[in-house]
Amino acid sequence: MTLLRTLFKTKGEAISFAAFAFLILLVLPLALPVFRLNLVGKYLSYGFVAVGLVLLWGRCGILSLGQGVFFGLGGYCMAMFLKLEASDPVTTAIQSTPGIPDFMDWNQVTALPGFWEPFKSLWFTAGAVFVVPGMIAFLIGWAMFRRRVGGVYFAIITQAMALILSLGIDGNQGYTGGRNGITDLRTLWGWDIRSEDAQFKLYFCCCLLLLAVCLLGKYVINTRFGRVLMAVRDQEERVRFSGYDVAMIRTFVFTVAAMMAGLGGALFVLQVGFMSPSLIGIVPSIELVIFAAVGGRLSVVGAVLGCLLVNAGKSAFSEAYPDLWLYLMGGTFIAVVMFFPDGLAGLFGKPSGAGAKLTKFLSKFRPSLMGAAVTPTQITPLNK
Amino acid sequence: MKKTNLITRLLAVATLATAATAGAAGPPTATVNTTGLAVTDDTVTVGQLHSATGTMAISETGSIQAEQLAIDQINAAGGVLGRQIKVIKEDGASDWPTFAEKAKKLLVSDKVGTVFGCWTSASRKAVLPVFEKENGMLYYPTFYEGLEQSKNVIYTGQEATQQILAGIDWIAKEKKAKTFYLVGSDYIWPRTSMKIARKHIENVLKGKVVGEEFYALGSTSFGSLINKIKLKKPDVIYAAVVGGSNVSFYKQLAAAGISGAKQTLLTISVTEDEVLGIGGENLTGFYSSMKYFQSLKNPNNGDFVAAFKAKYGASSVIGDVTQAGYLGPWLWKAAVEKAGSFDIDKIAAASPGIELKTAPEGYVKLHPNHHLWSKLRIGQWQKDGQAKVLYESELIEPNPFPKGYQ
Amino acid sequence: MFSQYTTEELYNIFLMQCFSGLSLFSVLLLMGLGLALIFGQMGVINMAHGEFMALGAYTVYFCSSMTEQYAPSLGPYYFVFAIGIAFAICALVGALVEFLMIRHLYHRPLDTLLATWGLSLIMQQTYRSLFGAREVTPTLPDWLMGSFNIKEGLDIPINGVFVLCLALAVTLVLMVFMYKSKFGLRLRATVQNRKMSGAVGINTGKVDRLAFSLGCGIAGIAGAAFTTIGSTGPDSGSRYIVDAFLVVVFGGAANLLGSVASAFGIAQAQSILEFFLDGTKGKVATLLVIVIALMFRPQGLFPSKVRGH
Amino acid sequence: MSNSPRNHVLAIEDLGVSFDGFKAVDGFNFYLDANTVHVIIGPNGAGKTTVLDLICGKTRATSGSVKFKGKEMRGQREYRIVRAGMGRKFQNPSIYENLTVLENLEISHPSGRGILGCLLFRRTPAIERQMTDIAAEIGLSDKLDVEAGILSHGQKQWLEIGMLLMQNPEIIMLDEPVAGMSVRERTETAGLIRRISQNRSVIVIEHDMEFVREIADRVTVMHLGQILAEGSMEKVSADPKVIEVYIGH
Repeated sequence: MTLLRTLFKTKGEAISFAAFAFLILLVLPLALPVFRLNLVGKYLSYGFVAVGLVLLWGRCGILSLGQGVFFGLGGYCMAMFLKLEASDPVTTAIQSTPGIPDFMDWNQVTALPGFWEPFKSLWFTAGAVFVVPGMIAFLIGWAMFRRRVGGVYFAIITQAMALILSLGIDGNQGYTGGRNGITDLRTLWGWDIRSEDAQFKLYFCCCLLLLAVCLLGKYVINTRFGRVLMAVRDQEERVRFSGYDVAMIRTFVFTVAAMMAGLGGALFVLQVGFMSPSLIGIVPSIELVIFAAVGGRLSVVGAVLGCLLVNAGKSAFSEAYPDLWLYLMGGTFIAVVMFFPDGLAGLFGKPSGAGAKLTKFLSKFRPSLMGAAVTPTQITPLNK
Repeated sequence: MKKTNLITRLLAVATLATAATAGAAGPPTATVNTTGLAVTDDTVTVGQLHSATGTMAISETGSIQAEQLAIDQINAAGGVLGRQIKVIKEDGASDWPTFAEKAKKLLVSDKVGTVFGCWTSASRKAVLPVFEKENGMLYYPTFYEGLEQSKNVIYTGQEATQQILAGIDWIAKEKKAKTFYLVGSDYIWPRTSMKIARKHIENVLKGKVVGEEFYALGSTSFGSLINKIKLKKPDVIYAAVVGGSNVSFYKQLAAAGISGAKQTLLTISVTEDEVLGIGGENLTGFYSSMKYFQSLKNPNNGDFVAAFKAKYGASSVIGDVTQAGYLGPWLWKAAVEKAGSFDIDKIAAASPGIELKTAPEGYVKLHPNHHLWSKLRIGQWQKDGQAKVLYESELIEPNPFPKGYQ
Repeated sequence: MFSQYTTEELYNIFLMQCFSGLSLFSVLLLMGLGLALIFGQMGVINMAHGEFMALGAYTVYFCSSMTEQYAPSLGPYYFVFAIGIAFAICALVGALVEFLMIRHLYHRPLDTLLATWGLSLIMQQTYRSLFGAREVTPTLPDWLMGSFNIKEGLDIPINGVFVLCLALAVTLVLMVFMYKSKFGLRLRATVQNRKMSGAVGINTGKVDRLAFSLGCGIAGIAGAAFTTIGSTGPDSGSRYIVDAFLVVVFGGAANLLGSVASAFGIAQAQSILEFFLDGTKGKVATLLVIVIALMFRPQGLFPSKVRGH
Repeated sequence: MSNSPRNHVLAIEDLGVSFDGFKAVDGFNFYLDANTVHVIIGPNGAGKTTVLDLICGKTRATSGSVKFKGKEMRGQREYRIVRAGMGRKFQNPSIYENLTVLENLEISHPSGRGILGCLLFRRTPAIERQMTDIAAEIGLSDKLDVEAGILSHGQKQWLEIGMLLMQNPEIIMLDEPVAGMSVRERTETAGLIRRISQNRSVIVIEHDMEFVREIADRVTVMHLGQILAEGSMEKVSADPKVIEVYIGH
């Protein structure tokens, strides 16, 4: 009971979480063909990053534009394992060096590089999916938060990291697959992950893990640690002089968010079947932040739903109106940031918040743009 | 599944109402479509998958246009097996996972008969497993690095050896070139091409490679590279720089006084499309090795250029890949008609040996390895952005896994 | 590595290499200056900075085609005017963006990042709709092309010299403007203490708008100048954004002179590293050096010196 | 300097810091006795706040030593200094405005300040008792579940003092605790400071001479980063140097 109370502070939280679980575990699998369901699974794998961002950015005020890096690292770990399994000497007999991944052969690499060796083991891989992103986040976080790098600077440095990693992968294609990435992944311990059956199962696997990660996020938020996080965001100095090691707290959250992102990356690879640096660079990293912002940077479920909605919108609109969807996306982001800073989740939490903001904003233009006839009271009801 | 069929049926009704021009009805659907593709009695649906947005839109626009032109022409001439071609366009948005997603959508949800699409190697590699898994057919227009052969892909562009070897032979002979400086963007196609070029230069021509460098896609500063080139004074600069970097590279070369008058430069990555962005004055005198140039003099090409300009405006240009894109629908039509069926397996089986005498590049033939036999041509760029064709090889056999070059 | 070359050849290369460093410096400086104003002084993270540069470049393209069509005789001179027009248009659009969007976000700097990212998507798609997805190239006047051939084996690119002079001129004007003019004083006052400045009668809203539009205008000049060395396409702006931010951050955001110094440092480092390593590796090494340096010195090269708070 | 440093809770010797050559604090010696209220006064820019910053590690000293119960504190990180037993209140009330009064106090409780401790923290009856006691002490008993942001300015100041008390430190440093308070609030704060100094030492920075007279056991006068005078309030207020500095301004 106490655990439940820690997880869900209010009835509303419990209901929205249950509704979300109901949606992804029951409604979507029944309503969608496997192909679409697989897409949903792909979007949900971004949800892992979003949960991390809620902790890191929404709660602790650290904006990282490098979450794609950790998503990518987790994904690459998984992809390396799957690629090794797909590159057995029989299938790759046509190569000059059979038994190594095809792209290595194309790049005159004649033996498996040492750092690939351990990825022959699934258990090592499963660990690496967490440990590699976590360790790198820890080192970077420790170095930066110790020196009180924060806010905008942190955002820009993490962005540079994203660029470095994607360039680094591009530049070492013999070892990493380069720009093409690691493609044509087939089986996991002999289980064909491309089959409909596997995709169906992987979808549920992804959902359950995501729900678990959501609960973990909710637990963190609703304990004293969650309150300390907000305190660090709003009154860093006070927290420090209440005897907390602020740098360590930030590093820890950054590390946890990175590990969540890594798990998301691994599930992405399992469901999509390849990994490429285009998922790591600057643009995807910012997009991940925007998914979370649209859904609600303070709410775990909101942020995950944000990933789902924005991506579903992207798929639908780019199918129907390929020329318009960038306008629509850009417009949505601006609107969300300006009028709904707490995202969609904020709409439910504080019904008056967003509407009032929009009204206030519009009223500023009233004399010049809208004429005297429109009054705030006339606008507000539209936004409820 | 049901939904899609409904949509297709609705579409079919719509076409029935409008397209009375379709002419004589073809063979019954049950015989030409045994695998549940989106083929009705008078239409066949195909997919087109390119980047209309994002960084690659620059390059892919030409292919999109050429494929559409070919489809329009085929429809005007009565379609394929008496059926009008309907196109579902999808935007890969220069993003490889999106390509994979859309490919799957086309094959699984839309059940298209074939797909014309992709441009970069990365996007092709991303969709390839999807096409093999779902048994679709992809007509891929770009010249590429080779090292690939799939039952589910028809490669209408050149693989690397077709584009590289004869070109280097020519330049070595014409310019008595012994030393080469290789420059490319940093991804698989330039790297593989340079690997092949280096082996050919060193092992066959007994020449020397004095430098080999790769710059990240999107790089805009080439000052240091140009200084190195000036220091090494190669007989030939051999270039495969692509995208936005391409423009910076040539503008900065020109500004540093490296012009066609003083320096031999042979590139495998500049077509008429790229010249638009680079500016003809920055390229004057440099050479490209391609299988097609817009200025090619033959009746097929005259008709093609005229039709293209009529549809897309007099100022539009046609590059190598655009032409290769144009071949896709025609090759598919030929294969379908030869097989007498839209079934993917039958098309794949019928494809080897298919000839196209009406190709703008001249005569082409499909090899059993699903690549085209093609000629290699060397063009020298003029100030007006067109190339003067100086050399034309015999038909070259496609060899995606070249022995001795790996 | 150099044994097979004569001393003179090496000397020439050394000089040209120095110049490519300078040339890269001027590119980075032009990119960074507008941002130094917008980000460094105002704290707004303008992710659409690159798109404003593209706007400047497209303006030049537009002027170029207009000149060719209506006044071919002006061909050799249009470029100079086009730079001015690019400045004006970008500044205008900047002012509009500030009015509609940015001014509501001054107290939320991280959110300006997201909002301007949305703006950059819209701007890119607008270019695509108006000018097509393909790259365009303005016709450049002949006097900008080619190089000064000082002696055999020593060529100095004219467009490089032009961009360098332009960058230095813009920097100088901006410096004078910031540190000698009344507006500069108001801007610096507003940056340091918004409330107080408002209280002493500075119209901070107007100062902000002017500063933002000035920053965008400078981005426009940069974009216009870059048509001589790079490409103009819907996405070409996005290529510059990370470099531009690193220049400003590395310089110590609040300090214009810092941006100049950091642009110089980064340019020399990249140019030398690219000479001795190959392309991608040189770039990665440069970025790594910057990031590691920033980890040890997060305030950048020239932190603003304010008594410890 | 009659006692040996060992008998002082806090012994500061020759403390100095310079910002780009400007010596904000120079040659500062200061000894704090147990259970006293020691007030630092001085004109604006005298370096009072900087001294507090140096003691609690917010600003790194360039010279000298800060010994807390004989242990060197200079160069330690802030949270370690706090955990050793020093609490610091800032000039502007800095509390967590989004949290309730109770949560504000709870967050300041010294148990579970590590990450694991935070995650597993439970509000025990003992902690709860301590929180209500302190709330009573600072006069906020009836506001326990009120969001701290809507408290009055004076109440925020008290809450911050209450948060320090939760940490149960041996030294409390207060930077202008009565700035912006009404006369009545001021009197109550004076009483509060007297009460809390019964089992700990308090350093106060203050401008208001009346208030200083009310609370101070001992007074240090600073001017231009250095000590001008030290002693009881009567003694320093009679010091001609001090009078000159104050009237000169």
